[in-house]
Amino acid sequence: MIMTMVQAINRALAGEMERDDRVVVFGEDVGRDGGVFRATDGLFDKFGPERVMDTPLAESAAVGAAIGMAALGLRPVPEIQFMGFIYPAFNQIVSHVARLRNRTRGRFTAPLTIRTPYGAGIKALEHHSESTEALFCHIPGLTVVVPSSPYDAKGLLAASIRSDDPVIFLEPTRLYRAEKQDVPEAPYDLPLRQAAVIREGRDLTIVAWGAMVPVAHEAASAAEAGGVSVEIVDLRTLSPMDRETILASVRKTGRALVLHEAPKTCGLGAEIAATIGESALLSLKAPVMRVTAPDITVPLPKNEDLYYPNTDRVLRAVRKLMEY
Amino acid sequence: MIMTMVQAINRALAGEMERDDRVVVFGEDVGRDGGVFRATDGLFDKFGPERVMDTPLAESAAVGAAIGMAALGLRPVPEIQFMGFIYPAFNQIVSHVARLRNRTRGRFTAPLTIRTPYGAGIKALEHHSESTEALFCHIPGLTVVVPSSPYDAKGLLAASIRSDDPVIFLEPTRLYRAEKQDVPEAPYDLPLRQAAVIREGRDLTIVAWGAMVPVAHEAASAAEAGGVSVEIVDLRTLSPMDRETILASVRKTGRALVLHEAPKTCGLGAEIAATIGESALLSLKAPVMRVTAPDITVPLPKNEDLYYPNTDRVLRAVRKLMEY
Amino acid sequence: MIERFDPLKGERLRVLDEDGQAVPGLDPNLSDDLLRTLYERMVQTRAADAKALKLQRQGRLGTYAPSVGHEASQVGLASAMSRDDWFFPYFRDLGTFLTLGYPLADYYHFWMGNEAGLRTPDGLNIFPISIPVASQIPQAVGAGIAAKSRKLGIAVVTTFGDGATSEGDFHEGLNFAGVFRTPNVFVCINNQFAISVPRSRQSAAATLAQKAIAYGFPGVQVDGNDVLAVFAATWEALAVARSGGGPTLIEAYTYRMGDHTTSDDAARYRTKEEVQQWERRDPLARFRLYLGRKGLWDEAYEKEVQAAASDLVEKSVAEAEARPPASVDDIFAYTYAEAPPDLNAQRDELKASLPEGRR
Amino acid sequence: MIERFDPLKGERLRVLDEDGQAVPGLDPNLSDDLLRTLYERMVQTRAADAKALKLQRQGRLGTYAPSVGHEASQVGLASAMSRDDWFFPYFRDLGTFLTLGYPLADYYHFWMGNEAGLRTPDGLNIFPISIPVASQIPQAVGAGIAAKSRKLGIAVVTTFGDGATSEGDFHEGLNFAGVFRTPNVFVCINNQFAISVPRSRQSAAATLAQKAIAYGFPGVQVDGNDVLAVFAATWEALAVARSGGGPTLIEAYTYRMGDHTTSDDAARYRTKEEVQQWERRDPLARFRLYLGRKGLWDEAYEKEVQAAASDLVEKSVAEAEARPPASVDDIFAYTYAEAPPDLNAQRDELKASLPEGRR
Ligand SMILES: Cc1ncc(C[n+]2csc(CCOP(=O)(O)OP(=O)(O)O)c2C)c(N)n1
Ligand SMILES: Cc1ncc(C[n+]2csc(CCOP(=O)(O)OP(=O)(O)O)c2C)c(N)n1
Ligand SMILES: [Mg+2]
Ligand SMILES: [Mg+2]
Repeated sequence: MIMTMVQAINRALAGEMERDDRVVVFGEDVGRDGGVFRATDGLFDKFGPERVMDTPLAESAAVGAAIGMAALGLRPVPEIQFMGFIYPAFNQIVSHVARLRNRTRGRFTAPLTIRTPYGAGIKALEHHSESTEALFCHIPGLTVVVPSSPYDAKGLLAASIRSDDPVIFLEPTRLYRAEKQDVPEAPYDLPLRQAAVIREGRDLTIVAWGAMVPVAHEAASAAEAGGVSVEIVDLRTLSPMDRETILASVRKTGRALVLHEAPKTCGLGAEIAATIGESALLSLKAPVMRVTAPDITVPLPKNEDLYYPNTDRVLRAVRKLMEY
Repeated sequence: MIMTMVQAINRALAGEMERDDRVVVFGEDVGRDGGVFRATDGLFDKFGPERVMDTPLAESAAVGAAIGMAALGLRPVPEIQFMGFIYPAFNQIVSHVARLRNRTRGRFTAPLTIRTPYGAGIKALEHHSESTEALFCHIPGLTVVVPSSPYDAKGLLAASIRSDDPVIFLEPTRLYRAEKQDVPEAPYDLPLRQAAVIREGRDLTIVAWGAMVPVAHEAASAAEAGGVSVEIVDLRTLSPMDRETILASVRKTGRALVLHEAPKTCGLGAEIAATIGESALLSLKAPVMRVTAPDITVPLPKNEDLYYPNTDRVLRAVRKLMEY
Repeated sequence: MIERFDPLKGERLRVLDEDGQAVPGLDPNLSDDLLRTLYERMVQTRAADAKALKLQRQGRLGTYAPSVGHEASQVGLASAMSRDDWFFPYFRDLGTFLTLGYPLADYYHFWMGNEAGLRTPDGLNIFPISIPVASQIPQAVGAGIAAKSRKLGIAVVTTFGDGATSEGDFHEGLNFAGVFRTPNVFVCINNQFAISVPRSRQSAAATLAQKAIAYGFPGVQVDGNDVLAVFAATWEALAVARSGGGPTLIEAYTYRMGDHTTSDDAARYRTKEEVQQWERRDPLARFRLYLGRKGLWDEAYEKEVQAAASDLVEKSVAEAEARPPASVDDIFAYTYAEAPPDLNAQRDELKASLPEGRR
Repeated sequence: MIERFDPLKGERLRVLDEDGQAVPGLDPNLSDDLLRTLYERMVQTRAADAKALKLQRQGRLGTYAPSVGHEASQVGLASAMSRDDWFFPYFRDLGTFLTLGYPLADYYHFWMGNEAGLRTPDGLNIFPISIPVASQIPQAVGAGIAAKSRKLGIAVVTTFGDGATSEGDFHEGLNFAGVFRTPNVFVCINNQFAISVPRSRQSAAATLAQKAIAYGFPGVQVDGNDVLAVFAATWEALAVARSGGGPTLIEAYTYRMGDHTTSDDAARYRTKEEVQQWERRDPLARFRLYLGRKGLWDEAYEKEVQAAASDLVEKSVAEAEARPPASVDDIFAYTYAEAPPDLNAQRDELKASLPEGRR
């Protein structure tokens, strides 16, 4: 069926709730309203108020409650309305969700999936354009997943919900309705912890995820026209990271560019660049470049386009790398 | 006067409160009790309950209140009892403290210094050994400072309090009473944003901060005995980072090792390694190595020594780098 | 007066009944000038709000949270404040901003997507609009602590919605205020919804005002569509605060007449009948009746007021739209007091990548 | 019974007066067996606690938060629970753990600094000790939501201190519980201090029990040094919870007889006189008087009970100390359900850097 990413997410939720009656969805406005992006549309009517719960406006309680639900055998899928509002729940995530398995030596676990829309590019209000995925990648025990297409979104979300580890599932708002794709009706899952080489190339590797994947594609096509063959690795699971796929690609191409819309310093690009430097130094024909947002707060809508990388900026970096 | 780091911090607080009556100190148990590490000892008696305030047990309110106090002209210095308890205040820090100046185009600012003990090595309870400095380094607008000696602690804390930017001031508990040093009685400040080359060497650069500095020193001395000359850069301000000092050192030695007690993935070591790879690639005789904690939760006291890097692990890395 | 209305007994302070008749003994007997000012501010608020919605539909303004229905609460509380008091707003505070003298052009400028609109003019004690729900509350309490310790003799007001009462920051802030006995006035704009979630699912407490009991200070529920009730309660709470009597929680019981924001469709979760019921309690209409009884309102006056409001609105839109867009320098300049060299390099690199006109 | 004690009127539920005499009409008239069990648990708790302090001084156990003075609260609440109920503890819950059947050796093992001690034995519904203050509360509420939606007919109990009531998580959790009408029983152990901060500086509310009013469910203050009062209140709250009547907040009014932890020196912030006053209200002594009146206590019995407690304690210490230290494998194995290759590489590298004996 042809659908957008947000529809694919909706189908993944419905599909998993049908397959497994332990799966419950909750959060602010996910019930009767169907979520502010309509990601949970129809679930309330279909599964009822005990499996699709509108909660009071309190992110820490929502995530904390998810832990307790998991203890009693549910598979909770809380929604945080925007990534900018996940910080009130940060203590529950870092101090409990991430380490419950470890601190009880496996007696208790937190098989929950925290979904949240993230990233800039839809001219939303202040605090609605955050992309602080790196914060979560630094916390042992968490799995951080970002889809870049409707097909991946459905399969990766299903896999996240089925996973016995806690997952932070980040949904790029800019891609929610950007593109339609044929997505199977039946439930399916895609492997976590596996990056995908979504475009093959010889001269240079771009590592990207989420809303930067289309930017990478555009840049790759433009570069191709200029005679530079670009390979794209879509990370898909940001943590634990599939370093092997990145390294294999860079060992082949000899040049690497990491593309993300988060600020540069201590962004995930740093980890990727460090990894490449550690394990593929001798393959490098040029320094690993990071094309990222600058180290500033996301500007309000009028200027957000100055913030996240665009094709132009990527192409400039590609040229630099090729000329090094 | 000969004193420990925690005494130097106490003197810095007293000195700044004397110099500037806008400076106020508050937090859990900082008043009558003088703080669980005695960092605020005597301040309550000296400056009274309006400038040294015991607060209810609520970190988000403490940091949020600091913002409001700053708006009315105070220079707040809240204490978070341990870094593991800073997460409830994460929203206030990320969504407000860090960006207040930007979001009001300079009309309002947050000249506050959040002090918190951090790091492992004192066999403390669960959640009392966190070292998640990288999380704060990823947030534009924050300044992150870590002293490694009593002298630096006093000067850097004074500079932090005097700074017009918000500072996360991390105090390595392991060094609180580890070593005494002669510290001037009079108030003084040390420049923020400047790393210090605290040991000169020719063959290899170790970048470290906080409780890892003594480990670096020990390793450097042992390496020296084996004929390897090690330079040590004590970062002191982690963000904004003094990249120039790091790069100058690595350009000279050609080898770099980053040492931190936080987990490896997305730790500050990644940013440092990426920076070196970006700007000093051609100087490198070997890959930048990271000696860090593994990507696990800090173990409880019985096993914390397995967690943070020790001299042995650093020396193994030094050998690897020299043999590369 | 506040003490006479016990939220645990379901009592609500109301000065004007639905016909605009004042309850004997409760009318604050404001001067004619002030009464007219209250009305004019409410009219301005409604006009400015309607204009924002129109601009949004035309793509000239971003996602917007309308204030329609809240005029009595916003204008009532702000009119009770004095110029030295501080205000910590939330994101639905148009009438409060206007009444406190915040330039409407700036307000629009913010919602048009430019930080410059959040730069409160010098001399006004208004903190920036806060989007993360309830996070402004502890900040207001910190201001209250400072006001008290510096003996400024002022009060600090903060507003927030019914949904905000569920957040930890609401609780931590009010609890601090109780302990430090700060000069804070907390005004909860209970408009019955947090986006789609009805008040009854936000808390099992019968009223939000009674939450003050948890913090050891008074709470009162007032009719939020009655500008005199909101004014009177805030006035009293401010006086108590300024004189060292500690904080008060005011629940302004009202209704969000519009959608949550321009991205929302309230028809998905509430009935037309409910909305119509509240339309009959329109805060402007009710106050107009009161003014009429007092001989302070007639059609000619109405025309004048509407024309003035429309004037203000059009001028403000023009002013906001005439402002230059933020430059690259601008979006970098306020990250630190002084930018570190790396950040300047990033700025210059970004500029180099941009076409001339966009730098 | 709970409803008869209104915290707003300063009423506190107490069954036993300071001489161990039961207030007529309030004595729950427990069986002799149960009464003796209550006593024995309290004695065990005190003995195990004293031992932990001793071990800490000898360097055989880490920083420890003593339970002395809390025995009636801990044993009273736990004894009212049934085996199917769930418990979400805080960090000062020795008597609760013992009463619920958690092996003392495991409890010691945790405080000796080993995660294995937090691995609740299968079949026991006890969540791990929670150090970040109040963070267990929303978790308990989530369990309550699940218990309700899965129609398990059980209740969920959680404990926390007076200081915890200031945290956002306390508020958010209790508010959720009210809205979802969950089968939760919240027991606040008000021991008058949060480390050095006295109860009066923690909240301006006259009682902590009255905070329940903010959430729309009952709150009651009970004498926390009276094991029968705590038992009775918890028993009733559990019955209400299990039968769909919703949550209850119980404030157990007691005193922390020891230091906050072994790193604390309470003499810095409270007077000897205050401590001595509370010594006279010792929960064990009071209950002993009651048992004596009932003919259930004499010196011989006391000796027996003490000896059994001491036995348990010594055996548990020996057991805990006999356990092998965690291996490197162990500290890596539980980060994920299945470790990623990088993590295994880190583990192997760490092992390679260690002397044989420590791997
Ligand atoms: C911490 C946080 N969580 C979620 C949101 C998204 N959000 C914006 S407004 C809103 C509802 C607010 O309801 P209420 O407090 O009643 O104010 P109202 O909008 O009704 O005036 C939500 C959930 C947010 N801004 N901040
Ligand atoms: C979020 C958080 N902040 C601070 C601490 C440090 N701390 C540990 S116990 C404690 C006091 C707790 O007081 P209370 O809740 O009354 O429990 P009690 O220790 O008196 O039993 C504090 C501040 C913590 N553990 N967690
Ligand atoms: Mg509302
Ligand atoms: Mg206490």
